[in-house]
Amino acid sequence: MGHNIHVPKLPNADDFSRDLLASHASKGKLYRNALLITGGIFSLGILAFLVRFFTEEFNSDNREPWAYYAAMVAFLLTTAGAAPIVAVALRLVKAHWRRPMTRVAEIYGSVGLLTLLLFIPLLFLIPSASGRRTIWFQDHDGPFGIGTYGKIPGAPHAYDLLALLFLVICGLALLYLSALPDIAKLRDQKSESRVNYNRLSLGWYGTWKQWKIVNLGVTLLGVFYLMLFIYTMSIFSIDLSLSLVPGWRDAIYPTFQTLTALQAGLAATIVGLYLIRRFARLEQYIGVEQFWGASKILLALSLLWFYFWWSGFIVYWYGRIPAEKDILELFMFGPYMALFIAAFLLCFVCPFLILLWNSVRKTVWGPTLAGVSVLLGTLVDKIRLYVPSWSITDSLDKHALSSMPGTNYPDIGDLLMVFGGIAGAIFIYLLVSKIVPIVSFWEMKEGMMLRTVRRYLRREIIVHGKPD
Amino acid sequence: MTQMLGLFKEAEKAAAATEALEQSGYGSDNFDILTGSPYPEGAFGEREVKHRLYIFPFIGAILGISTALLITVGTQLAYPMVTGGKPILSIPTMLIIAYEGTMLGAILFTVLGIFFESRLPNPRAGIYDPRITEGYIGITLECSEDRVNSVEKLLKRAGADDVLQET
Amino acid sequence: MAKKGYKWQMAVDTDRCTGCQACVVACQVENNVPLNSEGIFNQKRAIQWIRIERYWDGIEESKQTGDVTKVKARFIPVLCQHCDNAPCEPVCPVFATYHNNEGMNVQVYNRCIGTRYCANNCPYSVRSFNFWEPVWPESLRNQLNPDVTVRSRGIMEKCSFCVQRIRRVERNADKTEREVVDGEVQPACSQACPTGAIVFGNGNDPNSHVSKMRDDKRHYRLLEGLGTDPNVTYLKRVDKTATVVGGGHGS
Amino acid sequence: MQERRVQTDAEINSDLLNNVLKARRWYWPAVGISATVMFAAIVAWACVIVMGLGLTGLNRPIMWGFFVTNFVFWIGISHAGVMLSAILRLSKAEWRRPATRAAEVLTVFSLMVAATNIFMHVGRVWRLLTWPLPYDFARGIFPNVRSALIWDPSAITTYLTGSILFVVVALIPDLAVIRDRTTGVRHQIYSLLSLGWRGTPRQWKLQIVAGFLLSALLLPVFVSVHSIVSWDFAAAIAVESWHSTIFAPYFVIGAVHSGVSGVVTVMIILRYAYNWEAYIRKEHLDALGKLLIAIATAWFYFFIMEILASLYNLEGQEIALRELQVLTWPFAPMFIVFIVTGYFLPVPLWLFKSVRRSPMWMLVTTISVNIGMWIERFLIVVPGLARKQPLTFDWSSYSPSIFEIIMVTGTFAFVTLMMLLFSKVFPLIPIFDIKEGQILSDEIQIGRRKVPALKVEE
Repeated sequence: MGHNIHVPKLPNADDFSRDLLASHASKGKLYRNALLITGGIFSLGILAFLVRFFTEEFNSDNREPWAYYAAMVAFLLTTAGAAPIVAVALRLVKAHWRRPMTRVAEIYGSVGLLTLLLFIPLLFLIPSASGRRTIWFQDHDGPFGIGTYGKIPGAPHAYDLLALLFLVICGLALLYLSALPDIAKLRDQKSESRVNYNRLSLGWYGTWKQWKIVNLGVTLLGVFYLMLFIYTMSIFSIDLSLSLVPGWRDAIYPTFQTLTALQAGLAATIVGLYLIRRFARLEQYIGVEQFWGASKILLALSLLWFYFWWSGFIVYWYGRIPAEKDILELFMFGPYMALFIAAFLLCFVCPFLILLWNSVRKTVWGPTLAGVSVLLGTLVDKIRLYVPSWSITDSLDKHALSSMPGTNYPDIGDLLMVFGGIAGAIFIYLLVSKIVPIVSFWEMKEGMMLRTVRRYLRREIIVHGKPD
Repeated sequence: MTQMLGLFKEAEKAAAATEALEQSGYGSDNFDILTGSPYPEGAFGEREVKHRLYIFPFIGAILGISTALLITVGTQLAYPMVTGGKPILSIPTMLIIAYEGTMLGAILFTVLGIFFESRLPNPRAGIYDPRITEGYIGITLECSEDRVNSVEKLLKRAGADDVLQET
Repeated sequence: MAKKGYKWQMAVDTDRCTGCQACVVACQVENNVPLNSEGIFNQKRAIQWIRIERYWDGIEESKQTGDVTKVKARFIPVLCQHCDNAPCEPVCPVFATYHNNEGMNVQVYNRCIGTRYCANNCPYSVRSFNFWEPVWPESLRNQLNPDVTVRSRGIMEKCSFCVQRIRRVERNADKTEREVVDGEVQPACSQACPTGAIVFGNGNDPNSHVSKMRDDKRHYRLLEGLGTDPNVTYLKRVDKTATVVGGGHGS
Repeated sequence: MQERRVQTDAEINSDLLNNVLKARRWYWPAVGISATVMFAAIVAWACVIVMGLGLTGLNRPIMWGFFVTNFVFWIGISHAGVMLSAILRLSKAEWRRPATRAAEVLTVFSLMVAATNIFMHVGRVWRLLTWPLPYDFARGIFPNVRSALIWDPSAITTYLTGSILFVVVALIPDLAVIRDRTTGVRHQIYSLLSLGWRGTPRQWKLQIVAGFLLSALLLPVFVSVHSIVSWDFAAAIAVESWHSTIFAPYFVIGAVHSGVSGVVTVMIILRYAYNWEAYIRKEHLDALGKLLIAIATAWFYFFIMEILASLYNLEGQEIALRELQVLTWPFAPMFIVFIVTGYFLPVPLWLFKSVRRSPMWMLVTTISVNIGMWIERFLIVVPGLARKQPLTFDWSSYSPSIFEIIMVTGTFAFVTLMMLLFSKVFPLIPIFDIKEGQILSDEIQIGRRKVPALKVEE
């Protein structure tokens, strides 16, 4: 017999909205416990911060005690900050499998509030631009020999803060706008909830005009978010690490940081998707398809991780300029070698070996495993990059390191701050995921409408609508 | 044995023909489909295509990387000349060439695999008709002389525009 | 002396250099360097194994005060620095240049195919390329040094520390089972230098003249920040008033 | 998709083979002109070989000039092929179909011409065999694997081999189409070339799998090739402005920028030359235009990062370089032209749908991109060498000689000629790919509207 191919039946919209509403309304024990635990760790982190704040002197001449704190903030910006880009990018390329995961990614945008909050103390810790080698060129003879630059007021503090502020606002706006139709749906469900959906839904009735606005707005906000994030990540990594180390002239570093952010953001999305699928009982709607699609991109990004690292490394290794050898030693082969190796394994080797096999990519656990590894790796990577650069005590207008600093090991306070911050992020995520549905109704519905199974000659085949 | 080739203008009729063939005892292993462009798998209920193409790149990659490493290591050990104070065995530079070698091996073996698995080149291609590249669907099968007419009728009944045979 | 072998080094005392160009001429004659006509110079393709770089000092000052005596010419003879971490060596695809066991950066003309990558990667720009087939007037045919290859067009060349002289001296020393004594080897440039600004010798021998000069408190090395670790040391009393401004060819 | 009108396979064959089966009025003149230009270049090259590189404008310390610039440029163009056909194949983008083969062929020929640039560049080309080949008789020594100039040949060999095989594999079914449409000697030749292709399900399946597999294998190669080219520069410490860690991805994205533009140019020329309006449709240009906006902007980001990172340390050498590159005659006007034609002219235009959908405009903008990108490479190579190190005595300048200009023009003629000759014997649009596109295209009914749709397996 020939093989007559039958494709699985596609889920229909009514079942979906029923199940999703059920999972949204349910206040599981698990959920409450998760809230309690994360909230607890978060408050411990705050406590540790306060202790550190009152025991250590708090100014830009004393950065070392805050190194791990800085690494944690960088980690939050890298993962949660980048996650919404997954939704944006997949929408831009019209990937049909994106629909169940866009919201999961966008909710990470709300974590931005925490990042912003945690960033404010850093403002008092990073040295001002004067006398320091930074993109803001302050107080140096300008290049092109045209006298000096005018002082750029408030650089770098004002610019880093503003960039982050705009980023967070944009992220929240994106989340809100794309959730608007679903909020209206919740309002219509009359679900008894402490949230006032009437107010929240701003009189959305799904008129043709309103839909047009949402579609356009989501696209535009998405593009803005993408650009803002790349800008923020670049100047953040230059001002908060690159320019704190004398002799570290590394053009690829900001772009490398942006890339790792995209990788970590995707990983965070995949892991989140897995948890939601598992605990919100949506196995039927969040299928292997999503993980498969995402895994290919994660594989590509992991390969790029290696590529960007290598591009920096080979140039320094080949050049053998003393100042650059010092940098290699400081971040890779010296006091922080263990961390570097760990980051290398977790961010590149493991995901690569896991995702190399299509049979593994086409599962739910495979991509999730890779995602977890990438998240851990990114945390380690941020520590190995930020802790050394915050532990340097040289004056910042030098051209090379004067001496190799020792390893700055974390104490209990550092650990509490790091994990407290991360727990806080999860805490916020959980809260928000109860206000807006964790999977977008309207995108799913649209998807189901554009998708049917047909008989074609002697087999069944899926047909995707591609409106433009 | 005679080779038969039924030519169908419409894909639907060809599909129907294969069904008819199966009913009259010619399973999908007996007939083969000739098309001028790729159709979705199983569109004509043809036999499933099994191939081991994915093994080839791995073999090639292994051969490639070992050759590349042999050359690079060999060169540097055979001519231990110091250049720019670099170590005699400069691993990063070896990695770059090893990488290229790996990819070259993988690509070469993949292409070999493609030719091998798709049974190309085959000089005595068997019964064929130029109309196939004009969109006609061809159904070929081998059958003994005595059944030629029945098969021809069957194909005609299914809507074949033409049936060729070749002994 | 312990059998450390030789490490040929040079020290240049720029406080003694008068910029007389004698070293340049001597080098030209010794090493069969093609003649540099005015035209070649204007093409900026002069082949020089050693050149006197001239920098004007105090021009701004004299412009303001109109006092020309304030203008000083500062000279520095630049030749191949024979770096221990020579950037030019690893980039050559055909091993035409490499580091020999006497600390010298040697050029193998027969291997060279003229990618000119080494020249790009030499921070001191001391590598010259044979853009044209070198020609000598009939009258000079007999002055060519038989110990030195005449290079053809399309290959790189540079200072060899007069390797032919080093080899000759080493051979003679080996015949009588002795070490080469200090000052026995003299490259053409140091031989010709009227003020004795250029000193050459075995850097592994702590008592050699060059080692002593190398440890002089005035010593520095060109573009030390690049970590090329040159075998040529320069000596110069730091002049607080000095302000180097653009030199360029005969500007 | 709305412009698609369904054609029978017979129509598709005769349309897409009209470059092979019919000769156009302009064809032989075009061949003649490009051949003449190429011949002029060969004569110029012969002079340079005989007289020596003194005939070029090169000097000390500016040892690399037009040839290396042109080499980098052509390597850049060569990235079009894999970029388009591989990435779009892997992402199953429908609008790739008419573009792939032209892109791959362009890759092959521009890689060849890039290698030729190096042959023009070296001092003793007659000794060239002793360079990349790992054999021992020539100089009693193997090549130095520590040199970036050995990484280059290895990468280019891999890429060239790979992309040639890529083209060959995808050609077989189309050769079968020609085989069925020719007679006499040509028929025999094409029968031989098409290896007895019949179009069984097995052959088709492997054809499709091969497309994906080779794409996946060629992608990492194409990234490595231009990275290695960039390390020719970045590995050099003597030239301050070259020694930058961002060079590898910066070069790659720049290459993709110019390469994809190059492909669009070629596609539009084909569209006019062979009346392929029905195949290279406006919606394809539209999609490519959108892609180009993204690529160009990504490239611009790397460009800014490169300049920022080199300037923010305010090292004297970098400042001197940028002064020369941006503010000094003759480089300043070139810089302006580069930045305008490379980014600020095309990208804002591409934002308009009407521009993206107009072949004429796309032709103009994509050509302008490649003008800009050629100048960009020049501005990286030459000013860097002119301001190598603080020893101001050795600062110099460069202007190309007539020989260099002729030879560089010749490389463009070579690629044109090769494309023309190729188009006379092989189809430039993958016929079976177009047919497959027709089979897979479908429609679904939503409310009262018919939405164009696509059949997808699994």
